Amino acid sequence: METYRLLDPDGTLRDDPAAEHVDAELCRALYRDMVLARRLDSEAYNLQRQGELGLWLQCLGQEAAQVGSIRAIRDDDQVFPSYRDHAAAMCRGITAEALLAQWRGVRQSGWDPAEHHFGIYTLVLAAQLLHAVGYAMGVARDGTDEIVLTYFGDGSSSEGEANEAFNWAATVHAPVLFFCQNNQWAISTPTSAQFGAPLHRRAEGFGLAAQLVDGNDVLAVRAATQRAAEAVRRGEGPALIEATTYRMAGHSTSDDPTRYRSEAELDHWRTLDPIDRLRRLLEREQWTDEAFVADLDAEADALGTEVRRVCRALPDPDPAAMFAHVLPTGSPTVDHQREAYAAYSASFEED
Amino acid sequence: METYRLLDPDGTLRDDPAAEHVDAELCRALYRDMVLARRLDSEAYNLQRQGELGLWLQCLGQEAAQVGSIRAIRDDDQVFPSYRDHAAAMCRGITAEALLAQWRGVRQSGWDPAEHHFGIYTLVLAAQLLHAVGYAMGVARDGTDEIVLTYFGDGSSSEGEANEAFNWAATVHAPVLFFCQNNQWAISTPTSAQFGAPLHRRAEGFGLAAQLVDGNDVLAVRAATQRAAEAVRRGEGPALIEATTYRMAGHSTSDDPTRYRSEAELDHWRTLDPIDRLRRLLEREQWTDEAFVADLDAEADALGTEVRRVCRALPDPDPAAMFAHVLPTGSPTVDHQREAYAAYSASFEED
Amino acid sequence: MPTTLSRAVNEALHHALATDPSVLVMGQDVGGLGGVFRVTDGLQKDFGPDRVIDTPIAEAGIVGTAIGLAMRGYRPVCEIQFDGFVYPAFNQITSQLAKIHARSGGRITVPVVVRIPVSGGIGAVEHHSESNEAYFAHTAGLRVVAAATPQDAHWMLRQAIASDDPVIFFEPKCRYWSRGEVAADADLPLDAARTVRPGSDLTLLTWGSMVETCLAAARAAEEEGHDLEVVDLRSLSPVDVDALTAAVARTGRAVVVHEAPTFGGLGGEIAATLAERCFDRLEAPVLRVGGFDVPYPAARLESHYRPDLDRVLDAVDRSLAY
Amino acid sequence: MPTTLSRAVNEALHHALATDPSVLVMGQDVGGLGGVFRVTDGLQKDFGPDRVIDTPIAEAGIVGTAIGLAMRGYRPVCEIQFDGFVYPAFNQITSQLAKIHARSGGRITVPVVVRIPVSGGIGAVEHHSESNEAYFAHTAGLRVVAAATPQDAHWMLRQAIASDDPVIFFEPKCRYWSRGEVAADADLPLDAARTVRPGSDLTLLTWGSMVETCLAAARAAEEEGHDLEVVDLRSLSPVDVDALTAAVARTGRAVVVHEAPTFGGLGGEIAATLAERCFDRLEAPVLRVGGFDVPYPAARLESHYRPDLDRVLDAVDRSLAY
Ligand SMILES: Cc1ncc(C[n+]2csc(CCOP(=O)(O)OP(=O)(O)O)c2C)c(N)n1
Ligand SMILES: Cc1ncc(C[n+]2csc(CCOP(=O)(O)OP(=O)(O)O)c2C)c(N)n1
Ligand SMILES: [Mg+2]
Ligand SMILES: [Mg+2]
Repeated sequence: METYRLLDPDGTLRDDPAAEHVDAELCRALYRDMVLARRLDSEAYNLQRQGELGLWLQCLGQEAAQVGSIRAIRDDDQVFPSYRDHAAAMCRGITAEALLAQWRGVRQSGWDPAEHHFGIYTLVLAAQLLHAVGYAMGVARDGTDEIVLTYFGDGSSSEGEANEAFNWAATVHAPVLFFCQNNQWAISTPTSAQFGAPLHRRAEGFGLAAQLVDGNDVLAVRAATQRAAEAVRRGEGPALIEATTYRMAGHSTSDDPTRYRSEAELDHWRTLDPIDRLRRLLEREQWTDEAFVADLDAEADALGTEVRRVCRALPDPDPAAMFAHVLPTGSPTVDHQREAYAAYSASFEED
Repeated sequence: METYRLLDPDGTLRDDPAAEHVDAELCRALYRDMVLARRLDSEAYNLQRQGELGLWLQCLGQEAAQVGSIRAIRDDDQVFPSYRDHAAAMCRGITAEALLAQWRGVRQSGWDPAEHHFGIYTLVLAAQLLHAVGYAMGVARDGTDEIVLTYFGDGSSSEGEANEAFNWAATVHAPVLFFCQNNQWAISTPTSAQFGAPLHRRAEGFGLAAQLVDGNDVLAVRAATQRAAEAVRRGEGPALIEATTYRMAGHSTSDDPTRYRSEAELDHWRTLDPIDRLRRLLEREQWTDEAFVADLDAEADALGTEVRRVCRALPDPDPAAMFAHVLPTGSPTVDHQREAYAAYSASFEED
Repeated sequence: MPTTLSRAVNEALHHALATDPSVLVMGQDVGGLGGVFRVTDGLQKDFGPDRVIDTPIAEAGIVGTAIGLAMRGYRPVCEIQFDGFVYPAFNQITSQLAKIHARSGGRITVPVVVRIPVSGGIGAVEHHSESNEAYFAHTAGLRVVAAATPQDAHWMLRQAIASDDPVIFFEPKCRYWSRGEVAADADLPLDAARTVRPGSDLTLLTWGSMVETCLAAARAAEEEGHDLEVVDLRSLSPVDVDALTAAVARTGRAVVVHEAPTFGGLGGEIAATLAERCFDRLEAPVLRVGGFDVPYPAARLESHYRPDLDRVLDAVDRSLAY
Repeated sequence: MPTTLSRAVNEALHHALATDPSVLVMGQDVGGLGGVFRVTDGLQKDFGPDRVIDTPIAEAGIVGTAIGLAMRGYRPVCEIQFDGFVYPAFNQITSQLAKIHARSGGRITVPVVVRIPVSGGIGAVEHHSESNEAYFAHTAGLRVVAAATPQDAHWMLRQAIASDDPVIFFEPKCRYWSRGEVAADADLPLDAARTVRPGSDLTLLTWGSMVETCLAAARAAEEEGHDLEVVDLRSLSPVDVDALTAAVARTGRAVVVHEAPTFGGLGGEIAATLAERCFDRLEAPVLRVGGFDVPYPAARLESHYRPDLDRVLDAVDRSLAY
């Protein structure tokens, strides 16, 4: 399968029917999404380095895959993310505070999935794919025309649960769109050690409608996702998009990617940077001007300031939080432990 | 993909290069394998009905898939079976006694996997596929030219572990041949509720060399398996064969298939019976004679007698057997329990 | 009219499907076949294949999609075909089903019930006779219950389905065909233990498949002049600790009986708790009678493996003689 | 020269790879990266990618193929990247790895070691701090051990690899960077408990991540005039019951400390056994200090969740005051 692309790395638009819908407004909006996401991402990285966050997993380099896809679906289409999908989350209105809380270690998750139609992050690889399929079964039963989109990585596709999800969705014809950000690496493991054939081919084998798209081309991702989403919405069955992208950072702030990949590889991907690419188009088409650049710079700076502020302001949780929400209907065992621990803690204060 | 077939239901050989190697000797041998397997199977069924076995899962109707495949590989190629592969087991010299012990409930398994290059039955669906892949990795490391074959059913292919095995094998290029007996049913669940696209297509998607074969045509199964096995043996990577066949009996002696499938469907498949089909060829080509028929009848009768005899003679196990082989190096906890239970049991005898 | 435990479950499912459109029944062969134990018999006929769903053979898929359905507002009741086949779903159960309410800060509730026919006693082949309740009871975030009678099977299942908690619901398969009355109402909440038989000399604490065995032991002991109490835990997590403690504080002697391997089984938890709480009241050590610490044996050995009346009485004698 | 626990494991693996060609190391990122904790650092460089194998991300696959390799005569040492990611392999571990020796009537042995960095204390995100030893200890057919020091990490791993048993090998990740001497020889068999500190007033029984905490508690108690014994169980299945019983029979008081949720944890088994065996010797109930019965909390709460010196001493005081 050929990789679908609309925008070449040098910023020229290809001759493709989908290119006709590309205009200044769209490109500026997508550009803004990506630039802001990258700013949040780098601020969070710095905050981790300063000890303000326990861990951070960067989405650096994957902004186009995320922004292009989430901007192609409806706001009420439910999304089941993985854990690196900050750009997508931001497009859904999830705040910096909500995004950082989990990585600062003050909560296990940040936002209300119902409010944003965007699930909490899933750290156990591929588990969310089955949730997405189940949710989509519910959507179908309800007879509404939403669809479900779920993000996952190349590495996650090797899990049994991912494949159960592909097969299940194809079998029950669930309105779900699987979106793989193939960023070439799963921690230190390259895709060559992850699968023997490309994922989009596997997806076809399961009976999913599959597309391979240049994941660093936000316009192509958007167009491909739109196409897939509308087919799913029309009831044509589940689909999978494999977006070829690259994890420009380490796996996480705990990782040392120099141990397993070359600077040359990085250099190559730098030339394919999704933000640079769109900027070239903006410039080439003169869809940008000083005001736009200045405004966006200012907005990004303001976001940076905000990220630092909210992060540092995130309060340590009350120990009682640990005992909350174990069972929705409550448990005497847990109640007893909460009370005992409170009494025990109080005994120190008395001392 | 077209279904590969050599022998039409009416017993005519198709015009195919592989048909040239078909001769009287081969057909008689395969016919004998299938007839004996069917006899063992039906005797075991009867024994279950008489209460001599706790359970029996018939291979009725699937003899060609099993005999054709196992006779196409070398005797030292390791096989990882499922639980219905009696015809294959018999071809590997596994005795009736060994086959029946598990289902009589006197042991958890019957034979020595090393002696027969044939693993113990696996009742947890699809678990054996990963063992086969691991074993095949070992074969490859050892640099020998054996291959590994593993049997599984259409239903088992939906398990995460099955798909991890497909992907893993394709990734590491393990010398393993996955053999699916697609008998159209998984207990009461038809393949239409099991997958959204045919399994051989999925296999290709994983990067396995896949074939679809008429599983009731023992000659086609044998030829296809030979082809696949030799490619695997040459180091061309793992392969999968989907053999289309039919479970003519209930899922097990506990099942009542009239609840979920029609007599008409059964009638259709009766016309495709693998043994009848080969007999038509034998007759058409005059590769059979009265002596052959009489000898085989006698042999099958003798087998029937033997099956009934060994089954009834299988002794109840000693309770101490329960405590054996828990940990290869032994466990004081278990030793203590064995001794305590022996003393406890003895106390009744004293009474 | 006494009904079987299997039928009592069936009727609870029927009632839930009939009264709450968000309830779904899903699992392998639960539809046309009615399940391998016929527990779901007739439900698909009455409620259609969209509400009584035959699933692919993928246990993680069953629980995982049930979680997704629950997030969408449904109340799925999953069937795992046999106890030994729940392990492929273990990841979805422990990391997702049990934790997602807490992980989401209470924003997500997943009212999923996972029904598991459990334990031995029916002469089954390997992997079909596991007593694996301890794995789930040790997993914070799950409600774990075991029904021992038609009354409890019916009402506890209805309560479990109505509850917003994720519930692991154990049905002792060897009791599916046992009969008993099902009252017009629930007589106990889901998390209460039940004194099945009062007694003053010693308390037998048990659940699921072993309740009947303990009752038989109590009847036998009565003939020898011993008055044994039998308590059915019913709720395995959380455990009704107060009721258990009160009972044992009264009798001063306790034997915990379960079918699972003894080592690391839930009996250890119960015995440890009682030994702590009733330290000054105990006249003998809390004894445990359980399966041996070996893989469940071949069918012809299961009568040796499973605690029976004699093994229970042996422990009772040791306790009383202490 | 004292070495870190992580290094001690590394050297054990190195030794095994160097001396036994059938040993393989396999897991996610164990090769070029040397594992996320660098425990396998340098091994692939020394022994090549055919013996130190980076696997796809499929935990069932890791254990399942390791079983197959073991059947072929290899001795695979698997790494599960974090405790919370072993659940996808639970089916292969419980139904295959643990049972296949028994199921095959002893004809198949599967000398597979599954290494699991376990427990909390490093400020990790969810699913990275589970203490899940009780699931495995309750599974008959597995040998389950926990190393607490560099000496034990090194020698117990070498013993585990040399053993024909399937072994679940727990490494407390918060201790990876702790240092200690590694002797030239093993000083105990794999299944023996170790008295880490003798004492006469009360016995602290613990393992893994909590051994150091208990030692610290014992040192603190010493200042208050209490002489606490600390026993490291080391082997969690089978447990060295005789050693534990002897210790507690001597001191008459016991507190079991572990990081896992208390309910249904292995502490229940230990406490129940001691309460039974030492019934007449106990001067106070066996107490347990464990994690709370909640999903492991966010990192900023883990210091509240994990038993610490104060919580251990609180239980010690309660026991001594009894
Ligand atoms: C079930 C499970 N196994 C292992 C891990 C540890 N782990 C975390 S991220 C990761 C790599 C995932 O790679 P991929 O799916 O490609 O996503 P990416 O990080 O590249 O976005 C691994 C192995 C995990 N989180 N869950
Ligand atoms: C993990 C697991 N889940 C469920 C079962 C129960 N079960 C036994 S056989 C069977 C159907 C298998 O169908 P298929 O793989 O097509 O094999 P067939 O019986 O048709 O030969 C099921 C669901 C099982 N044995 N293992
Ligand atoms: Mg990746
Ligand atoms: Mg089948």
